[in-house]
Amino acid sequence: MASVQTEAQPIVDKSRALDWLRQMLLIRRFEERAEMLYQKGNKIGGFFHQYSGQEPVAVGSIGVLREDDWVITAYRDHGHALALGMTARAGMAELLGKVTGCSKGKGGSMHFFDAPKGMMGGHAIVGSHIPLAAGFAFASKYRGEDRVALCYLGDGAINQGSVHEALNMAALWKLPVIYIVENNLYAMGTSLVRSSSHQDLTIRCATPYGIPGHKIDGNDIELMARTTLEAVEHARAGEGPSFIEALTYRHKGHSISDPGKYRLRDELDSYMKKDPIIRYEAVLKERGWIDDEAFEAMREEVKAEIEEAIEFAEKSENPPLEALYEDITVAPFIPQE
Amino acid sequence: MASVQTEAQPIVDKSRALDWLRQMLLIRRFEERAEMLYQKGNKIGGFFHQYSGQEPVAVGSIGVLREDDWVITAYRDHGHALALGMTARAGMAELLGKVTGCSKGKGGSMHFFDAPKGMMGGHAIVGSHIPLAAGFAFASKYRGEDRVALCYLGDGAINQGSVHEALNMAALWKLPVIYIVENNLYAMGTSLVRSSSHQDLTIRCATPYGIPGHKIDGNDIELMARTTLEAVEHARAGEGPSFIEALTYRHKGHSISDPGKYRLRDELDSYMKKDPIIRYEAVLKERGWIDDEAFEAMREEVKAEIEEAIEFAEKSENPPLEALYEDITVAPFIPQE
Amino acid sequence: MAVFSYREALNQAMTEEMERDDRVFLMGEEVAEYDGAYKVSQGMLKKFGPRRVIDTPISEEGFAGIGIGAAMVGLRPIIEFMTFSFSLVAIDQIVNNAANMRYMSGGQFSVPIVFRGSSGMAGSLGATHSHRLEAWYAQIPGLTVVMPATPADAKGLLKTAVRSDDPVVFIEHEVLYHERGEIPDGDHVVPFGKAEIRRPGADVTLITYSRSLKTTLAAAEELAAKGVEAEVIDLRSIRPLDIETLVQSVSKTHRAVIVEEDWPYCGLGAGVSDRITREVFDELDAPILRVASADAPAPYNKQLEASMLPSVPRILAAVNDVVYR
Amino acid sequence: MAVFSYREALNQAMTEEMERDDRVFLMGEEVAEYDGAYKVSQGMLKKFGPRRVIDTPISEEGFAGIGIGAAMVGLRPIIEFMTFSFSLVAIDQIVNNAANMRYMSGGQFSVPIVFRGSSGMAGSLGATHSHRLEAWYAQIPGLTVVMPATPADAKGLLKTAVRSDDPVVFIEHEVLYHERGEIPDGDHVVPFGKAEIRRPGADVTLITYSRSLKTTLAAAEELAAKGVEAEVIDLRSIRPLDIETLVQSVSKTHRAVIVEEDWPYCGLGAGVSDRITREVFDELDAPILRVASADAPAPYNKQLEASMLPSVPRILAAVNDVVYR
Ligand SMILES: Cc1ncc(C[n+]2csc(CCOP(=O)(O)OP(=O)(O)O)c2C)c(N)n1
Ligand SMILES: Cc1ncc(C[n+]2csc(CCOP(=O)(O)OP(=O)(O)O)c2C)c(N)n1
Ligand SMILES: [Mg+2]
Ligand SMILES: [Mg+2]
Repeated sequence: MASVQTEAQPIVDKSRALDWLRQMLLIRRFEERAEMLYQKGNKIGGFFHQYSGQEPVAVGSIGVLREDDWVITAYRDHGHALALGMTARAGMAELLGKVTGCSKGKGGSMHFFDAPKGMMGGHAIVGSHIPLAAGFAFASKYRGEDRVALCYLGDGAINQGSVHEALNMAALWKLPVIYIVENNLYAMGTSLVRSSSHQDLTIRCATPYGIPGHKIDGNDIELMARTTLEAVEHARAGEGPSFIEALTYRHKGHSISDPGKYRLRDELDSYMKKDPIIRYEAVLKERGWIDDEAFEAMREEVKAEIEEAIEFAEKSENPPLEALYEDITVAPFIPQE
Repeated sequence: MASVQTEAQPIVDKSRALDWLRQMLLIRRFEERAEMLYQKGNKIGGFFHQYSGQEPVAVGSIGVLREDDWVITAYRDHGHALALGMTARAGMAELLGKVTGCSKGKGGSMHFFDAPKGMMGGHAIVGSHIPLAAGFAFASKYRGEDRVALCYLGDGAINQGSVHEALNMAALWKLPVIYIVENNLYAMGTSLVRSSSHQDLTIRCATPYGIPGHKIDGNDIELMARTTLEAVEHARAGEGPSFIEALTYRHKGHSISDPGKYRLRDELDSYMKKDPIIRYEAVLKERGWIDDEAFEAMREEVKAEIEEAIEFAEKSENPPLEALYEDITVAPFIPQE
Repeated sequence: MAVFSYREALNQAMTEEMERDDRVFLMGEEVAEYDGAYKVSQGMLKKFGPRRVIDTPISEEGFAGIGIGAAMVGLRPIIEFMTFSFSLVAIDQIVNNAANMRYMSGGQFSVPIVFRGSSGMAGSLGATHSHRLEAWYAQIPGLTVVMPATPADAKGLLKTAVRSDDPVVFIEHEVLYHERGEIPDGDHVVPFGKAEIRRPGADVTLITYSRSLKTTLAAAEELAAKGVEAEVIDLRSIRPLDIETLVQSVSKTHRAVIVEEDWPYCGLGAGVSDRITREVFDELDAPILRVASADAPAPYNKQLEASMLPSVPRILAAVNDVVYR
Repeated sequence: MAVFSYREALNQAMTEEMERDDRVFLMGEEVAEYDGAYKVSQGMLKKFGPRRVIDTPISEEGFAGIGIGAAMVGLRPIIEFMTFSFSLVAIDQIVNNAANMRYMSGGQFSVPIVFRGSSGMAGSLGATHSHRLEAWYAQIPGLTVVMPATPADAKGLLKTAVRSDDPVVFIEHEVLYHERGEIPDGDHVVPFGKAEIRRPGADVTLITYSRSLKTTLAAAEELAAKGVEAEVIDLRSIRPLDIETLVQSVSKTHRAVIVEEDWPYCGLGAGVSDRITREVFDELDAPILRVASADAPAPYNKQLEASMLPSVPRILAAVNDVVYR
């Protein structure tokens, strides 16, 4: 469970590596542009949590999944949805509350869903989605399938009781679920030392349940992928859950309204210098898989994709007012008024 | 955290040892007679959970407390109340729902309270009292006192999320609270192997929070006392919480309605043979602190005390009907009807 | 038609639905090896094995959530709460995940799950173990809430609940488990949203549900002896409410009393009274009165507990008020 | 009298009470170093230090319980929920431990605790973050529930709450935090159980609370322009309800509309309507109507969300119904 260094050996081939780099760029650009849209005009409302800086965690781990696996996360969910292949269009339209959004404009930033992609939701009550992931895994086992569930949570979320109830049952019943804590060192303004009695989260979430615990640099995308793959294979083999503590860092405040002043400038600077996208770009350049020109082209492509998504979102319709009473139940809904 | 054997060295003097033996006899007799009262006639109602077989856990641990410390437990609470010195009268009267009962007839078997004795309640929602204990300890620390809180819970209760929320905060804030799991191997009909992913409960409740964990034979009363004292001193010194897994066994079913058929006869027999009262009687005899005659006298005394308590309870009044609206709030209560 | 207990009726419903549909399973504390804390699932482990009848640790929030997750991906869980009082530690799951999921996902997911278990004041269980949460669950769009009063409805509504594609809160009552009654043969299902007139009458409408039906019918007997014909309506379905049946009855009798075990202020009866009054205010010759539990926590002492529950004398007094006004 | 914001009013109340009484402390997520998620506790850590202004992990059930325990042994905690939507994971503590403790112990313990935080639909927060739980808490004997609509009441009621020996559920509204208003100088306290007539009138009674007061007053203006004088009553105290003030007003106007953000079925307005109707049925010329939120989960989309909230046109329509009936 000690910290592991990236090995030189790549676990991915060139095309996949470039895909991942592109996905990270896409997520980053999505977040930056969405934040701009939020700031000017009141097109986006409610709470909005940026994923910038944590891209390798989602991209690297989702990158080793099968198409029929499930992914579920908290409210900081744009990155996971895009990593699963959800379109930027569906994401932007959702942020703008449009009917073309991934949740038809009813979920918003914190509640991204995309059933065909296995995106089982952004969930905004801290800790509440943790048992759901065990439920997907339960269903997989119940039906004799080998599908797995990947569940992301924050370092602050491990202090919700539901996490421990779910971990115990997942371990007891050997459910094929992998819990990935994105340890970005803060829960809003509360640093890990002020929220957790033990700083090694594998000791809090793996040891007590007798399941494998991996504490890794989550911003090393290939290490993230390798570790997740190990956990996924463990799960598919019927050996039960694993827990991964992925060390990462969010570049922005907790949400748009948070200037993040509780972080020391040095800390932030040092992480900005280690920007995981730049880092992976360098790795791939060293391998000769990409050059400046190709990288620039990729950036431009991603930019264009996001602009097109924004345009799509802007042009899309708001849900009609009747939609208020739609999709509440499968059975015809009878308002109780 | 390995299992520890009783050392020959007693930690108690003769008079205290005899007190403890007497308390255990009192609890046992209380439970037996109360169960009889429950069975015949419908004098006692609701749920009723016997403590027989677990007496050393309560008596040994409470035996090392100061008078101003606090004790809180779950619904299997008669033993703890009596070990704190609550009268059998107040207990019996409560079971009969009388106004002279320890909770004025409003709490019943599962909700015994005795504020002057530091009996902070029997609590019937599994896990719900665990944070309360941390709250008492918080107050102690807040006021600069060195009082400690002792909190008992069952092996099944550790699967409630609230337990882990409270343990984390207690450890993080070094609160003077000692959690004692009475591991009697079952939660109703569910044996520990079927409820907990890890069988060593110190790994589930101490290790993750970085606090001392003791796994001991809780039916060895002096070991129970010694271990608790160590934890209490740790707490009073400002070093924070401890966790004790006290191995024990309940002689009866989960509650009166449970015949306990899920237990193998061999298991039950072997525990009945190790009856902790008989065991302690033997220890004290060997030390020459008691003989057959004195023991018999003690039994008779206890018997008489319980009979007198029953008589007291039977003769006591039911609460008047107006009591329905009393003690809901400190402020004058205005029924919202 | 054969006679069975309410407990047996529930057991039959689950058994039959599990036989029909492998996606249905039962999960909860003590449902398997112990045969259920109240023996509702007696014999089911034996019949279906541990894959489909699953004992859990004491982790209501966790296993409620596991059930919801399983339902989102196509299973049809029946989650037993030993009692609904314990659903308080799982209520975030029921409200935010079961009820909201379909809406928040823009209709991409359905949550075909049944939460079931006993509820109410079952006799000296004290304040923590006697909760009546029907008004809370009734408030939540996305949930269906039913409370059967008879063995036939227990079976028929539970079968409908298991087949429902939406989350159902299915609230039983401990004191009803041993009650016996006729159950129609065959695939007996009872639709949601339909109240049942248990006794027709033209002078006053008595609206009730769950265990209070019995007390209400007893009161109706006494009233009949005094020449007052009460129409007794058993709601069965708490959400959606069968407002049509209620409105029709009240339009005929012009007077109503609601009998329930819930607390008075903001209790279910308040919700029902408000809806009827708004619909047919002009038909009412008197306010709709309520015979609810007293506004106090449930005490242990038997006499005190009995004094706070609906009773025949309390119903008679309320009817007297509305009839001879 | 000086003018302050609702946020500042809350801050003043806590600060003054903490200055008076060392037993009072503030605990919750982000209340200390972050100065509060909504900056309600701005500057309090600096003033009182980490002993009395305490940041917690994200463990609502746990720290609610720690507060209750501390209150049982003599402290006077103020527990902040970042929003009351998150109180759903702590509700067992509030109901079973805070509200029931005194009763179950036969009066041996009191639980002088304040649970406070924002609530309601604050703008595109979606279904999980927009709960209105006032009807749930109102139902529980043992709790006091208040919902201030103005800065003066925010301060005065919070001071009373901190001094109360019983558990208080103190529900703020996020959209009110920046609202400004006059606050009386000195030790300004507002008693529990007293509604406030915000605007006198003889033609119809408009009953409201919290953020809906503003919309209701706006509607009353428009009504006045049309010659209808509405009496606007701000409940302030949800439990106990000031039934006298309501009854007096309705006995004068003979018509009432309740305006609230809660869901319609079994919402707070149903509880209030039921009580008034039972008291003064004969005074009513029309049923008490309700302008509540629509019976749907809170959607993210702004227009949809706005459409489900009380609005001036909806209030006017309801008043029209009761006045020209
Ligand atoms: C039960 C609950 N309590 C509080 C909140 C408010 N809240 C939202 S995010 C958050 C911090 C979570 O931090 P962490 O788990 O580390 O995730 P991160 O934001 O770093 O991704 C808090 C307190 C909530 N949404 N749900
Ligand atoms: C939240 C909650 N869930 C379920 C129950 C029902 N229940 C009461 S006791 C019990 C078993 C507890 O077992 P354990 O913690 O081992 O304590 P023991 O009875 O062995 O002393 C259960 C499931 C409850 N009271 N509260
Ligand atoms: Mg974090
Ligand atoms: Mg046990």
